[in-house]
Amino acid sequence: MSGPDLSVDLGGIALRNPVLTASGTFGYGTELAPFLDLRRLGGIVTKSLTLEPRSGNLPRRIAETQGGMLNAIGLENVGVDAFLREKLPALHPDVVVVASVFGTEVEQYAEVCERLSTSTRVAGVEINASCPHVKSGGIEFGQNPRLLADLVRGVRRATSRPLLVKLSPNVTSIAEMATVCEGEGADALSLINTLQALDVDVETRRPVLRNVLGGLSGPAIRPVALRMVWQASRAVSIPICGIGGIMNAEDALKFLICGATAVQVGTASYLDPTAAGEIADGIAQWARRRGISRIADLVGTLEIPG
Amino acid sequence: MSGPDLSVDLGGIALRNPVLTASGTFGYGTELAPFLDLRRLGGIVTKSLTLEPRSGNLPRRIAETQGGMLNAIGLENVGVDAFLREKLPALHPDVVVVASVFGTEVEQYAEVCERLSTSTRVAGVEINASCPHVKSGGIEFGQNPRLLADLVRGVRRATSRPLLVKLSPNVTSIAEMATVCEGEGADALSLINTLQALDVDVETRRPVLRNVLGGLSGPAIRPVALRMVWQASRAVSIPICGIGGIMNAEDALKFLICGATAVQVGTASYLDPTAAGEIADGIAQWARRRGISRIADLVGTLEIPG
Amino acid sequence: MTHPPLRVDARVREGRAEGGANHRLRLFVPGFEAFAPGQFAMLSPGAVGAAERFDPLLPRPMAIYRAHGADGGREVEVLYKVHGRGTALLAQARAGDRVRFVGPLGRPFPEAPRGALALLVGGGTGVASLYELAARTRAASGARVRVLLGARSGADLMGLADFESLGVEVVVVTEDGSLGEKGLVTEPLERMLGAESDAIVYACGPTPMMRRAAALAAAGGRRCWVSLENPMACGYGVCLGCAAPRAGGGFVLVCRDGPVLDADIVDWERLAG
Amino acid sequence: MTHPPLRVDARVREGRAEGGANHRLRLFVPGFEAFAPGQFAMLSPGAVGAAERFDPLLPRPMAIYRAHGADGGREVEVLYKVHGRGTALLAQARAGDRVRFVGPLGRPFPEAPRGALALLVGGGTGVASLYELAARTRAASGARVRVLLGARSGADLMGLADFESLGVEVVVVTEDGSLGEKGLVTEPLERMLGAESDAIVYACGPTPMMRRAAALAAAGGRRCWVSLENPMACGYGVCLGCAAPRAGGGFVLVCRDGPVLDADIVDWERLAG
Ligand SMILES: Cc1cc2nc3c(=O)[nH]c(=O)nc-3n(C[C@H](O)[C@H](O)[C@H](O)COP(=O)(O)OP(=O)(O)OC[C@H]3O[C@@H](n4cnc5c(N)ncnc54)[C@H](O)[C@@H]3O)c2cc1C
Ligand SMILES: Cc1cc2nc3c(=O)[nH]c(=O)nc-3n(C[C@H](O)[C@H](O)[C@H](O)COP(=O)(O)OP(=O)(O)OC[C@H]3O[C@@H](n4cnc5c(N)ncnc54)[C@H](O)[C@@H]3O)c2cc1C
Ligand SMILES: Cc1cc2nc3c(=O)[nH]c(=O)nc-3n(C[C@H](O)[C@H](O)[C@H](O)COP(=O)(O)O)c2cc1C
Ligand SMILES: Cc1cc2nc3c(=O)[nH]c(=O)nc-3n(C[C@H](O)[C@H](O)[C@H](O)COP(=O)(O)O)c2cc1C
Ligand code: FES
Ligand code: FES
Repeated sequence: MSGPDLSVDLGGIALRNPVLTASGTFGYGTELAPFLDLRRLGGIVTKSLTLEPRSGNLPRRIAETQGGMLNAIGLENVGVDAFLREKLPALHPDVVVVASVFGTEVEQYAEVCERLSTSTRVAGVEINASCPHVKSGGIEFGQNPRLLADLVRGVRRATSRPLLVKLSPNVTSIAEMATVCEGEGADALSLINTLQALDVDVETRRPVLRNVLGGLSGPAIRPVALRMVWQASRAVSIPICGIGGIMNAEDALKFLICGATAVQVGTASYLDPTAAGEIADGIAQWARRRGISRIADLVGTLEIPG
Repeated sequence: MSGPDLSVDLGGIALRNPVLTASGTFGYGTELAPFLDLRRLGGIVTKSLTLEPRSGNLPRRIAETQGGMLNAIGLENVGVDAFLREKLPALHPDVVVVASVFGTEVEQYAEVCERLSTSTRVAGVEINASCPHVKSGGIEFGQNPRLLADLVRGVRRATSRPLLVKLSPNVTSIAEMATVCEGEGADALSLINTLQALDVDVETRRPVLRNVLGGLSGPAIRPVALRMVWQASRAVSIPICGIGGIMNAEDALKFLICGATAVQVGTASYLDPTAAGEIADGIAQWARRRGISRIADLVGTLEIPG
Repeated sequence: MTHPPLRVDARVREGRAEGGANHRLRLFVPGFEAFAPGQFAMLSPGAVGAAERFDPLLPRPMAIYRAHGADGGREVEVLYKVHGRGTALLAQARAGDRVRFVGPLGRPFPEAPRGALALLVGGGTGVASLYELAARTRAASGARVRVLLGARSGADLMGLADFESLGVEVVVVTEDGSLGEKGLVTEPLERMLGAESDAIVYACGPTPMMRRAAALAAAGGRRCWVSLENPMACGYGVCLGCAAPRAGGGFVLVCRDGPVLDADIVDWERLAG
Repeated sequence: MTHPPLRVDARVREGRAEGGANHRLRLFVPGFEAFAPGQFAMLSPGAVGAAERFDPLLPRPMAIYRAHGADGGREVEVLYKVHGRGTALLAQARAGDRVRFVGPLGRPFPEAPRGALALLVGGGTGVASLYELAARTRAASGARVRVLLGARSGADLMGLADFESLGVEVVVVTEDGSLGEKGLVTEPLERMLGAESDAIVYACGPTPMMRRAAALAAAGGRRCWVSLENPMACGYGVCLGCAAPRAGGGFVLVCRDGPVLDADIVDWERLAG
């Protein structure tokens, strides 16, 4: 008996199943080798890559909150060249690799995308728009429709690879931001990145994180992520990759029902390095139990009571 | 030996301690009589009141999420007149009562404020700005700086009582919204209201809440609330009442350190009807242990490492 | 008669699996004095321990099954089914654990009129709300009581032995016929309402069961009390989360106006489930 | 020699309080084979049970204290102090509970050179990282080992009896003088470094202690290995949360490049705590 068809098309990236790993939570994939055969996954998204290597923020960089965690890693990464030279070749050729890209100016993003496009191993690029735009004094690209349009336009020119834009949730209207990206030629959207947050140590009266502000991830944010995926999916017709607090197959299915074509698993991999694989398997089992032959048919089936 | 001085001034409302209860989580106060002497609290904020009684949304109205809960009550309330006639007189005269106000047009808000101002028992009004503005097709007053300015201006004319504006967290820049309110004469700000959210039942493929969208509250949102309180407190000089996931005295102290003059306890009262009282007592104990004689001195003492 | 509610940390005396998804929890509740049949408590599984735990966040409403005398408090029993995360975590409670207890809450079942036949109809978890009512009606002079218990199968049935030991007549109905009569518990109810002119119905269970019991009682002109099991956040009237649609418009709060309600005031069409 | 890590649900054999904030956990870890001194595991308190529990969310890094042979796995012991919420909840674990176990992780302590005197300096929870090193160094031919254990008071000291039963020399130092020498554990270290020309230092404990040990070793031209205890989310190199500043700029990952690091590569000025 053949299993359910889990394959989906994420803006031109063919995935064997809808489960990817989220940027910054899975390294460059190689770290997972002792735990997980990456071919169980739809694909992996790398740590966000910059033009030059970055060494990141001073510790403390992470902290736990209730149902979530804060991080301010400071986008430490090996840089795009070392990634292409050292990390990418170490991955099995059957692993679908999406490269996450980060910069402080449009030109940097575009340059990183160009270099990534030289490798046939890069199935697509994901633009991390949750980055402070240096000239605008700290506002994120993803928080301003005009900056976001400039960014997507710039990277769209730089690559013909499938282009995903990862949106910041720290906005009044996610539908507006989604529409901007679609208008500038993005092939798919990823959402959400972390919610901007703060925690304080009452004893020292200092922020827990050295960077003061951090990003909140984990199950705490899942209901916000589901809301945004649903709103974005109604605003655009390009596919969406749902992210935020996915801990198990049921959570992933919720995102599909709300309109996500695929999902990314983030914080869950910290608790359990096999989480993304288990989630992919769990979706298959669920579909089999329900007699669902194509998982793509589930996408966007949320039923709104009259 | 006299205890620490816990009194604070919240925009002209003198509070014996900085702990209030949050609108919609404490009824009209009378329901708590079997559990808690309300005079242990700084004050209470009522369920949001409208001009006419409202019966609210069809169930299901509440659901649990990880570290939080969703609600879509639909602002069921007895209406301002029944509140003044039946609920307010039932409270002990020493209980500080802040009336929360809600409407779908500025005129409704203003009218409710006027009626509330006829009672000397109303220490202040809190404008719930997380309400869809009917003419703008569902966008909340608190999500648009122009709508928010109109609202605050309108209610400021209608009452000379201390005026608190309760902000929606579903915005790109909380500092901008805070500044608008200060400019229009608000005496204090309350933040945050719930984060707009969604949860789904995978079996039925329906939203868990009949209203589809709901508001996320509880410890899950605390780091977001702390961030917004800190950002708002740096943008304005009027006092701030911090709200969001406060479960114990330590949580409340974090808000004070981040710049809140007082706090409101919401979801915690569902788990434990005595929570707000315990938090007020816990703050006193902490201050005593630390040798802090005036709790007001703690406000805004967050130390940012250089 | 109702009793003022307590908010107290109860201590687990015993947590026991009783077959199927059924569990029994025996709690020592300091200061607890009395309750009336149909009242409930809010239990926080895991809130109280060496460290506060917020998963699950909200307390769970549970009928007070019965209470036994003890010094400085009483031992309270709760019968429940493992349904979702909260009850699954409650099932991990062991002797010595603490559980936050807020109760007794809500309005109880009114007493049956003298001489009437009280028909207690329970299905699923609703069975737990009826034990004390059966016990007290049995003990009251002049009242007659018959208990109708329904479940999917015999293994799913809660508390049967307890009811039988009361010496009341118990009719068991299972959907698969594995115990007692095969079918729905409302089928013997219909027969009995036809045969007994002075009956009064007390029902607690799944909404379709209560809806049917209410319709049968109304058709026969009999009084019917139902105890609703709605999702609750607070249990004491401040969150407005437990609203049930009222016949003629608006809502009642299940925790404050109920959980026991006159079946006639419930809008059965708009009630979810 | 390192061993490939497992991700497995371990079963609690015993959780025991050992005075002060100290606790011991004995876990049966299916499939576990071996580990090297200084390696650690990520333990999820409460993640695995009848229902998944996400409070606390993140796993906690804990040194593998020692492991005993058993069929199809090994019994792993962990010694820990109740510090915050996660360890307080871990202390509630009882026999039969399951705990997610990811390990062994990280780089171990290098062996002491033949003939050298290994000075093992432990403070606070750091003591737990040194037991296996003491045991194996003792067993190795040609190595000498001396253990210096520090704590605030005698009651706070972890695992003393275990170290003593190894037959190694143990020097105890407490800040309040309630057991052993009064003072800081780095004081006897300083004396011994002065007296012993062929010493090598292995240190694990609070940052100020390790900083001082590193400085003393460096001043005397001795090799010093430290095992850092940084906050971690993943434990296997993907979150980049555990970064420690590297001398000369940049960072090392404590979970991947450590936890055992050459004291010379740590930037002690920029290291928090
Ligand atoms: C007055 C009253 C008395 C009750 N007495 C009993 C009893 O004696 N024995 C028993 O087994 N059950 C009883 N219930 C039902 C019981 O409260 C639910 O089965 C339980 O809350 C489910 O929690 P969960 O975490 O397992 O399910 P989840 O689905 O994980 O719970 C998620 C949320 O939904 C709520 N919820 C889900 N199902 C129900 C339900 N049927 N009723 C109320 N809330 C629900 C939970 O409280 C929680 O807030 C009673 C309910 C009420 C209102
Ligand atoms: C490699 C390594 C080995 C360790 N071995 C042991 C051991 O054998 N015995 C022992 O008692 N402790 C050990 N620790 C320290 C132990 O991990 C912390 O005490 C524990 O995580 C504190 O968790 P908590 O929930 O009680 O504290 P909380 O302060 O509530 O924890 C909040 C968060 O901070 C992290 N955190 C807080 N303090 C520390 C700390 N000192 N080190 C690392 N993370 C911290 C927690 O992991 C958690 O993510 C080790 C740490 C590391 C890195
Ligand atoms: C420690 C950490 C580092 C992250 N780094 C990145 C990053 O480099 N680029 C990026 O786009 N997102 C990054 N993210 C965000 C995640 O990819 C994801 O959007 C977010 O964590 C929400 O998903 P989750 O709740 O499943 O973790 C990071 C998240 C965490 C927790
Ligand atoms: C069930 C429920 C009903 C609420 N009703 C109102 C309301 O009527 N008016 C209002 O301003 N806020 C309302 N709130 C929001 C709370 O006052 C508070 O801002 C929010 O819950 C965050 O605080 P918490 O995390 O402590 O609950 C409600 C919240 C809940 C959970
Ligand atoms: S459960 Fe909160 S009002 Fe009824
Ligand atoms: S703990 Fe995650 S990288 Fe070290």
